[in-house]
This record gives sequence, structure tokens and C-alpha cells, in this order.
Amino acid sequence: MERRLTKLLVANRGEIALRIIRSARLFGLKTVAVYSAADAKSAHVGAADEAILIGPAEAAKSYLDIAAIIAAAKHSGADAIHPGYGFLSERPEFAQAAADAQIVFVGPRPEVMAALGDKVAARRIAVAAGVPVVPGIEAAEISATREYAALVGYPLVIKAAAGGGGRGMRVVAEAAQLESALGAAAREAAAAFGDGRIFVEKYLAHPRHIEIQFLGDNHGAVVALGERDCSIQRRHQKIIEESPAPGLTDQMRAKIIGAALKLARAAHYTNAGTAEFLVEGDDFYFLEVNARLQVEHPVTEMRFGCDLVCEQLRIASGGKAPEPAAPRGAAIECRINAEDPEHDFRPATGTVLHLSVPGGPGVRFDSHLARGAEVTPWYDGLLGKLVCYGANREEARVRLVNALGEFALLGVTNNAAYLRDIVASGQFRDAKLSTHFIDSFFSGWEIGKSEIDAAIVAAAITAGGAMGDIPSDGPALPAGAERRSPWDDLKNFELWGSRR
Amino acid sequence: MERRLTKLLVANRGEIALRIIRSARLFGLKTVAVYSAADAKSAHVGAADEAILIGPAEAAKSYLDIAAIIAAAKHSGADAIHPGYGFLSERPEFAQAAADAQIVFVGPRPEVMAALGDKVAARRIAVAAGVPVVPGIEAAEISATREYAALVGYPLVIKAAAGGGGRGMRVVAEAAQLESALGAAAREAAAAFGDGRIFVEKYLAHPRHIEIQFLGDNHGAVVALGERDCSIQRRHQKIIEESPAPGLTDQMRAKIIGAALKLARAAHYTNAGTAEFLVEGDDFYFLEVNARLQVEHPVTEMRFGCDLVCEQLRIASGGKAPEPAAPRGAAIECRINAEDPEHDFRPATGTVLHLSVPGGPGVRFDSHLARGAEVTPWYDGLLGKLVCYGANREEARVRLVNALGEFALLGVTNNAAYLRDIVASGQFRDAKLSTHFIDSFFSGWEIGKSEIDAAIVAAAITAGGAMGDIPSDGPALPAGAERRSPWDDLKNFELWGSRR
Amino acid sequence: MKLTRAGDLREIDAEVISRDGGAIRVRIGDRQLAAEFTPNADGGGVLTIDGRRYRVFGARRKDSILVSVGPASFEFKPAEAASRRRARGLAAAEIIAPMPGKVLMVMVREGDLVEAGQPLVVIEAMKMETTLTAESAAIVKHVRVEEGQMVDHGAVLIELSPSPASSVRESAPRVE
Amino acid sequence: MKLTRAGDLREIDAEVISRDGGAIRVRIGDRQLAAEFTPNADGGGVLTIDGRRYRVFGARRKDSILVSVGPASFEFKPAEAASRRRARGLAAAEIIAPMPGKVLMVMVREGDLVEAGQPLVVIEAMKMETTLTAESAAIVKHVRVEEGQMVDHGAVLIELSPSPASSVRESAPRVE
Repeated sequence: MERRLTKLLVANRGEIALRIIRSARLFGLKTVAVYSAADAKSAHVGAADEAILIGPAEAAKSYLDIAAIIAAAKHSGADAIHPGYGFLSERPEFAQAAADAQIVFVGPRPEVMAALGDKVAARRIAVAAGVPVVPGIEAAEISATREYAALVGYPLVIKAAAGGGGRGMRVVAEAAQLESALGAAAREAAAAFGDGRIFVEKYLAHPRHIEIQFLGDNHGAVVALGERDCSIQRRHQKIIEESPAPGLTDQMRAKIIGAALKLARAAHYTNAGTAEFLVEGDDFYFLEVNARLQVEHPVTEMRFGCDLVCEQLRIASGGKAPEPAAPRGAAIECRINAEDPEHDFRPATGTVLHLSVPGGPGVRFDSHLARGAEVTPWYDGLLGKLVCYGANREEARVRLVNALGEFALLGVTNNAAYLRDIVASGQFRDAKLSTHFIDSFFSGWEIGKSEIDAAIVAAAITAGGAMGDIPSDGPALPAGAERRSPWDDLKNFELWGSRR
Repeated sequence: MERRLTKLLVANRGEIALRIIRSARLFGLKTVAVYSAADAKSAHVGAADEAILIGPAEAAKSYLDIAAIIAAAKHSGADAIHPGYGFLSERPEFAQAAADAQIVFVGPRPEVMAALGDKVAARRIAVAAGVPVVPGIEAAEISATREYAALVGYPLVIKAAAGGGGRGMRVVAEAAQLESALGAAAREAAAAFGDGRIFVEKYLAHPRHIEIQFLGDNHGAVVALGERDCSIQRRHQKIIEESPAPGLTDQMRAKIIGAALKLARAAHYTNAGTAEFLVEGDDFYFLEVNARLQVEHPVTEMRFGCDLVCEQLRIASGGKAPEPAAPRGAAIECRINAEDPEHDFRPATGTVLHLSVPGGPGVRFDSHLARGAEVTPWYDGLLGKLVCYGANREEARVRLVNALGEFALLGVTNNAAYLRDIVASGQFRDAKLSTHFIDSFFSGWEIGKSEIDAAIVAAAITAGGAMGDIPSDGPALPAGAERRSPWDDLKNFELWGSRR
Repeated sequence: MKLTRAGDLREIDAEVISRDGGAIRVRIGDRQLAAEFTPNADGGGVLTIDGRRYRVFGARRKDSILVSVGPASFEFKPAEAASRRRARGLAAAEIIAPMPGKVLMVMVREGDLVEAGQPLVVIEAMKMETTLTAESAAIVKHVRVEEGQMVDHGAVLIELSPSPASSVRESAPRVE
Repeated sequence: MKLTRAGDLREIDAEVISRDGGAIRVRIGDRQLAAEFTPNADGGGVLTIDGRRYRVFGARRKDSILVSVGPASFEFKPAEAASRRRARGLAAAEIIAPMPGKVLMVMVREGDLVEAGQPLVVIEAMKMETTLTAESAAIVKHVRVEEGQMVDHGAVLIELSPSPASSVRESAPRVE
């Protein structure tokens, strides 16, 4: 069962590719990056020991192209593949293709992934293992669904059986909406996942999203590394995650961890996985298993003093899932995304003209960004994860507020100020956590007026010359050109920064 | 005894000022930076809530000017002063001046500092407390010293009573050198510290430098936060520090910690302090107490999951020294200095043209550097401290090797490659630690030949255009000027980087 | 000088009144602000307004000025372009791509009469879909893109002419 | 083209032989290296030589080229300046400040006869003292600085003329 690995292909990009490369090196492996034409100059390409172009910018023809990635692995002599998260990470056929090519897939076996990837099947496994699930049914016939709805009461939530990460979810507030919502959801699910099956669940009023990190090995052992609270979500996308879950009693924690372990054992799970639950009052309900490394895994690492990617590699090479160290302190992560929080969070792109990265005690920034990096419209907009540790939640929280205060990024519109305001808020301080947190407290968020004033003054200074030595990204004026800059009206004072 | 603090003046500069500001903010304090004219654009000035110019570049007229700093504290309404390390941090008269101005000094009381600052007095306190000291005597008369030397045997080491951090130390190999060495040491000590008293100690063949971090509060409690091994020194200056000390038995650790606590209690010590010891075989000898925060304090923080500056502030405001959490894992720090390891470590200066900072799990970089920052000849050359955590020493060590591999700094010659080679070496891996480590294994260090080749190729590419978008620091050529660059011979190819 | 913030057509009327060393007075609308600017070696600086210090960075890109104030980032443009367009009666007359991306759906054809709020085009960027809607009733004059096409930031996707039934409101296309 | 590394007078004879896309051939002395350069968005790039990848950055400063290879940093200068100086027989004839700093001690006076290795000047920078010594026997021709004075990097501190007793070796002043 032991297999000594030597070279790891990382089938991903961005911050997670870089993060995996770092731990692979720590584990003693050579690394192979793969990249699309749009990513030729990206950080993960420069960081690996080898880099292989696998296709054009379109993910379908590069990061989602199983054949191209397996070919790259064979070409480079990689004996293992780490899929990261997203892209092919939960595709059983990818894990199978790796196995067929005698390459170790760093994740669960294909059949486990297939069983857990289907929400309906995963739900059945949970029920069989005695793990509570949200009351709900597979939506087959409208009349049966209507009857069920009348029984558990509105609002309800409709989900795609093959979906994940909140995609394809919709809430139905009243009976009149049910039929059209079911039709639309089925069509959307079919279009998005090639699988039109949907199911209907009771919608919880103030649920918290709590998930359990676990590791299973090939020797039959499964261990849990505590929980994460990921209740702060915007449109079902997590933006702030923490561990431990504030206010969760030891008894509840033990119950939920017990359920996750039962489930993982029932599924014969190997490698890293996460069982997601909704928690309301003294009840908890199984949601789904994410059969891969999660975006938010660093909060667990900081609390447990471990490296989950190293553990994944250890398990993949036949090693044992270690008994975790006792957790310590608290950790909170926030996701800095390329999006415009002042304009409905529409995606943003651009070139990084300046980047200030926070540092010091208890601060970790996982990111592929650097000055000059380009954020393109081709892939998701996660720019980096800022994670802070503290001896307790309040220390971690204030550290995160301060670290966000040290963060500065010019050239790509992003949500850092929005995150700062959330983490600094009384509601977050008081841990008023539910998946409706954003809708309840931050739906009408606006940037502070005094910050806009400061920005206007800063713009006037910048218009008057470069503020310092940050170069313009646009085409420079031809020397001696007569073209009048639209900023000339403000240009009535000298350069403030130093000339060098 | 409780005193609620509101505003902290940081009487320091560089990385430590920034680090103190970060924790002061975490502790809920407003911060005041002080700066010399040479530091007007430095990071700590921008990071604080207020910044006050205290004098010209010369440290004696700025960072060492007690009156100017006390005046700045009064002017800004600061109710506490943190001295950092170096500069005034161990000057009892500074602590006294703060006390006289009703300002809380974040450190031990002046009389404690005075007693421990004198090496001879500290040695007496240790002896009285039953703590072993290196066999030695105060060097008063040459004939008595010669007699003593014959008794304990050569080599011997001569130290200044008022010295610290290795300054004023010299080793005497044989009797013939004794008299001139004593004279020179006394003159040097008088010149450097205004105090010509010296003492003579037995020189140990393979001692390790092991020190104990402790915290004392105003309620009489003193707690220890484990040990640090700082054996890797170059000319008595620590360059690599770690915790725990590899291979130290629990019994020895307990003995040394016990001795440190006895000493701290005997001195009625308050706030953060470090007791330094030499350890050889089963013997350990007290060296001195550093009555301040040490440069290398982060390795303790990473192992104990604590924030020592916050603890200092808590104690200074009347709080209790907390019972430390159980330590976990291992941490190693290295000091990146502005110096040229290929040319006798002579100091380097310059402007940062590019900086790549390592990141990811278990990596902490404490630094005031940023692109554009200037390193001037006025102050010490510490550019930053790169600290890595691991579940065990080997994990921390490999992480540090990799993190140093990710570090890049253009514009200021530094020792990062030298540190990388030390941390990557078999001798360091095998923890062959003694204060002679550098002399034994790295006195003839050279940069790798393949790296020089790569540098020559990179220089050719850079000469052919800018490599990417890193601007030249020198005066740009006047447009259309005919001046021939000395690099034009290599300029036979296009710009490699992207034009934007 | 008038500025607009990117994505926001409300004009900001700002003017530098005076400066003396690091001291700068700026008028914003009918308010005056006194600020002190201290450059930092890292290319940014500290702006002090009403005793509060802001870490700021700034850069120019094409006809925009980008600045950051702590973690908040801003893009300003001179208001002239927008007001000129409005002066020519072109408000809401062009549906413009708010970011680069792929045209996923075009929901109208030339000659269609559309109502305020009606979805016209769906663009996909970064795995997210954005629906662009009509700001007011109008007639589709020209559809400039087709489904599956990649478009740049600022590309004109659809041209509209005023509907006979209603006058064009004086505001910009909005992203829903 | 000949280069020298800063602080090291040994000349490096390097020449770009060819380049094709990212492929570059460089001659160093009598060796040839084949390298592949791939630029990165961060302004640096990856240099592959003999299958090993190096992260490199480069910049020009005055008449120097600064490059980093991983954590190692290098400063190159064209060799012309140094060889011209040597051609004029000025090797070891000037004691030059290796860094900016304060002159702490001047240990010789004009007309003094000094021996190889004899300390001439002590400079302090960054709390460290550096003693500059004579590379060979010489006569002190001119002392250009006095104690307490601040000097810049590259400033000439002392001029020497060849000692009647020995010839000047063809090498640069060394810092001990």
C-alpha cells in the first residue's frame, strides 16, 4: 500500500496551485504546474519545478480537459496529481483517468467521489448511517412535491442533485411559486450539470453553516480536525470562515463530529474531505460532503498547527491519517475577490498596479497576486485568502480587521473594504452568525463617506503627478505630444512623491 | 496597580516598530511613531496613528535622545512608551525619565534594569540565587588575572561589564596575548559604553547559546515560555534562532528554566525578559539577562501561540502574566541583514527595486521593507526576520529553506542566499549546534557557481532591455540622447518582458 | 474639475484650492477639506484629514485615476466624457459591457420594443453571470454582438433608440 | 562584453551568442550555456539552465545591472571602467569607501610609508566598523577625508603612490 511519490502535478491555478506547490516541496516532491495560455505568466507557473501548457484560456479546453492533464502528467513523469478545489477536483472520471494511467490521485477513490457527488445518493448514505438530514424529498412529480410542501411548510429550498457550492439553489417563499420554480430549477440543473434531477428541502430560518474537516486513510482510519463555521455567505458563496464555531457547545460539537465520522466511515472515505451541516438551535442536518480540499482549509491548519496538503500527500502515498494535535486558539479567514461590492458585486478584472500585503504575528496571506499580475475574466475571481490567528476569537478578529487595514490593491476592484467592514462590525463581533447574516446586516453596504473624501483628495494628488513611483498602466503620452489630458485641470501642483 | 492605557509611543524604528504598532492596535491602543529625518518615509511612520519627527539622522540626536522622545510622548498625550530592542531599550535612565513624566514604560523598572544591565552585578545576583555562572573574575589587576587564567586555562574570553550582544568581547588564545588584550578591551569598553570595567571568563569549546523567555508581572508572578537556541552566530551576532532547542533533554530544559525563574524572581523582574545561558554537555552557565523584548521573540510566539508584545502591554497596564499554553511544534527564525556575505559581510545600503515576500502556511515575515524603501547607513542593517513554523523541527527547517527560496530582493545586497545555504546544510539539519557553528562549517562560504552562471545570463537579459517592468533606479537617459550605455554591447535583442 | 466614479454617473465637483508643502485644500461640492499629505517610500503616502490618517496609493490608467484608501479602492474618471455623451442625447442609448467576458445570451433582436428593466444581454465572467437590462423603454436599433462572442470592458453590445412611447431618462445604463 | 561583479575585480567575459524566442545562448569565458527565459507577470521570470529553473529579477541602476537568482542578489558592472583604471596604473592607488558611512578613524598621514595589510581608515556604517587596509606597500599621497566626516559609497578616501620598495600589485583595494 505504501508508494513513495516523487513528482506531483498540480491540476489547478491561482492561489491554491501555489499553496499546493509549497507543501509538495515541504513533503519532498518535485512539482509540475499546468497552465492555460491565459496563465502563461502566472505565479504558479514560475513557482513549480516544471510547467506545461495544456490549452487555451477556456477552462473547458485546459483546466477541465482531463486528457490534456493526464498527458501532461505522463509527459513529465509525475506519479501523483493534486486536483486542488473547483475545476476537476470532484469529477470521478478524472480520478479514474489518473488511476488508469497508474498515477496516484490525491483525493478519494472515484467510486466514493461518485457516490458523494450525487446529493441524493449522499443523502441516502447519511440517512442509512443515522445522520440527520434536512427534511426533504426528491422532486419528481409536482403533486407529490406540493403535498410535501404543505406538510413541512414554506419557505422551501430547491437544489440540483448534481450541484454544489450553492449553484442551482433557489428559495420558494410560497405555494404559488412552486411549480414555475421547480421547472426553472430542473432546466438550470440540466444545463449546468447535465443532470436535471432536483430535490426540495425545508428552508431553515436562521441556520448556521458548520462543517467538519476529516481525513481518512487506506488503513481504515478516519479522524476529524474540528469544525469550521462558514455562515457568512453572499448568494450561497462563503466569504468569511472561522474555527472554532463561536458559541457551539462541546456537546453539539461532539455530536456533529460524530455524525461526520459515521458518514465518512460509511462511505469508506479516504484522503481529505468535509461534511457540511446546517445547524439551528439544538438540531443539525447533513447537507453534503465536499470530497476535496476546501478553500477555507487554512483556518483548520492554524488552529491545529498542521498542514492539510502534506497530510493529503502522506495519505495518498499510503501513510496513516495522524491523530490530530489538540486545537489551540481561533482562526478567521476572509476571501478577497475581484468584484465590485458597490455595484452588485459584478466581477472585476485588471492588472495589479500596486499591492500591499499585511504581515506580522498571526497573519497568513495565501495568494498568487503580485504587482504586475493580471486578473482575467476566464476564471473565478478569488485573489487571495487573508487568515488571522488569535489566542481567542476576538484576538483573531481584531487582527483580521487590522490586517485588512494594511491591505491595499490598485488596479483590480475588490471586496477588501467590504470584508473589513463586516469583520469590524458589532454583529460579527457578537457572532450573530447565520447564513442570512449578509442579507440581514450588510445588504445595503456602502463605502464610508470619509473614505470617499480621502479618495477624492488622493485622486487630486495623483492627477497632479504620479503620487510616488507607481507607473501608469496606460499608454504613455508620446514625448512632446500636445494631447491634453483630461486630468490637466487638477494638475496645478508638483509631484508629491520623491523623484528618484 | 491597574492602569488603563490608551496611547502608546513606540521609541524605535524598522521592523520592530511596525511589529509593536501591530500588537498595540490589537491591544486597542492608539499608536505614536517617532522618526528621524532619515526615516521620514519609512514604514513605521505610515503605519502609526500619529508620527513625530524627533531629530536628524544621527541616532544620538534622535532615537537615542531621551529628552526628545519624552517630549514627543507628552506632546502626543501618549501614556505608555515601548522601547523595542536596541537604542534606549536597556537604558535605566530612559525608563526613569518615562516614570518621572508619569508615562508607563513597557519594560522592567529602572532599578531592575540597572542591576541586570551591569554584567558583573547580574553575575552576582545569579551566584546569590544559586544559578551557575561561567568560571571567571572581574579583571582588576593584571597579576591576579594572570594567576586566575593559569588556573582555569586558556583560551579565555574578555567581556565589557557594561556590554551586551557580543559587543566588546574578545577571545584570548594564549598567555602572551593577555596583557594587551586586557588593555585594548578596557579602552574599547570605556569608549563604547562609558564604563571601562571588564571581566575574564573561561572560554568554552563547544557551547550552545540557550536562552529562556520569561514574563514577570507586578503581582509577583514570573512565568517562563520555554527556551530558544541561538547558537548560530556570526561574530557574536545571532543570525538563526529556534525553539525548542534540538536535542535538549527535558531534564536539562527544566533545570535551565528553573534557574532563569530563580534569577528573575531574585531580581524582582517585571515585564518581558530573557536569561541567556551557555550550555555545554550537562553543564549550563548564566551569561546575562536581556531586560527587553528580543529580536528573536517570534519563534517563541509561534510555538506558544501567543503575542509577547500584547503580554508586555497587559503586564504594563497592571495585568497578570498568564500561565502559558502548552508549546506546540517547532519554529526557526533567520535574520535577513543588509550586508554582503561575499565580501566580509560589509554593510550594504540602497533602495529596494524589487521585493518578493514568501507566504503560505507556517511562514511569517516581519519586515519594514517594501519596494521603494531606502536602507540608509544610519542604523543597523536588519531588513527582516523570516520565521517558519512546523509540526517538528525538520518541517520548520524545510519550510524555511523553501521560504528563503521564494525571497527575492533587488537593490540592497543581503545575506538571504547565505542563510538559505546554512539552513539547507546537513550540519544544520543534523543540529550540530554550537556558537562556533559558522566558524566550523561556513567560514569559507561562496555563492554556488550555477547561480553565478544564471545571474550572468539574467544580467545579459536585463541589459537587453528591462527584464520586465522594474524601473531603473538611475537617472533616465534624456530622450533622444546620444549617450552610449556601457551595456549596449549586450543589447542585441528585444525586451523580454511584456510591454504594457 | 468634475469627476465621476467608475460605474456611477453622479458627478463629483472637486477642485484643488491651494497647496503649500504637504498641505492641500480641496473643495468637494460646497464643502472644503483641509488635508495633509506625507509621501512614503513605498510609492504611497499618508493623508491626514480631520486628524484621521489614511494610507493611500494612486496610479493613472488610461483616462482613469485609481486610488486606494486603506483596503478600499476607487476608480475616477473625468466627468467630461459622460456629460458629453449625455449632451448628445445618448444616455441609455448604448448597452456597454461592464467587464470583459463572454456573451452568454442575447435576448432581443433589432427592431424589438423593450421595456424598462427588460433583460437584454447576459455576460459571463469569472464563472458569474451578469444580466444587462434596459434602463427605460426603447427600440433596439442595433445588436452588435452574438452569443458566444468574447467582449472587452467597455464594448458596446446593443444600441437603442428612444421608444416612441416614452422619453429617454437622463441616466446611464444600469447593471442589475 | 566583459563584466565585473561589484566588489570583485575578476573579469567575466560574457557574450550573447544567439537568441530565438525565449531561448538564449550565452558564452561565459570558454563555456557556452543554453538557457530558456520565460517572463512572469511580476516583472521577473524563470530561467531554465540544464533543466534547473531559477526565479530571476533584474533592474538597471546607474552603470550597474542588478539581478537576483532566488534569494541571491548580484550587481554587475561593465568591466571597462575597472580595466581602464588598471591600464592607467591606478590599481590599489585609491582607497574607496565600500559603503556610505562615517569616517571613524584615519590612521595615516600624507607621506607615511605603509605596508601591505596596514590599517588606513575605519568607517562605521549600520553600527558596524569596517577597517580598510593597504593592499601592498605604498606611500600615502593624499588623505581626502577627516575623522567624523560622512562619506558616500565610492568616495575616494586616500590616494596612494607606489612604494619605492615594492611594485603595486595588479588588484583592487580590499576590505578586511
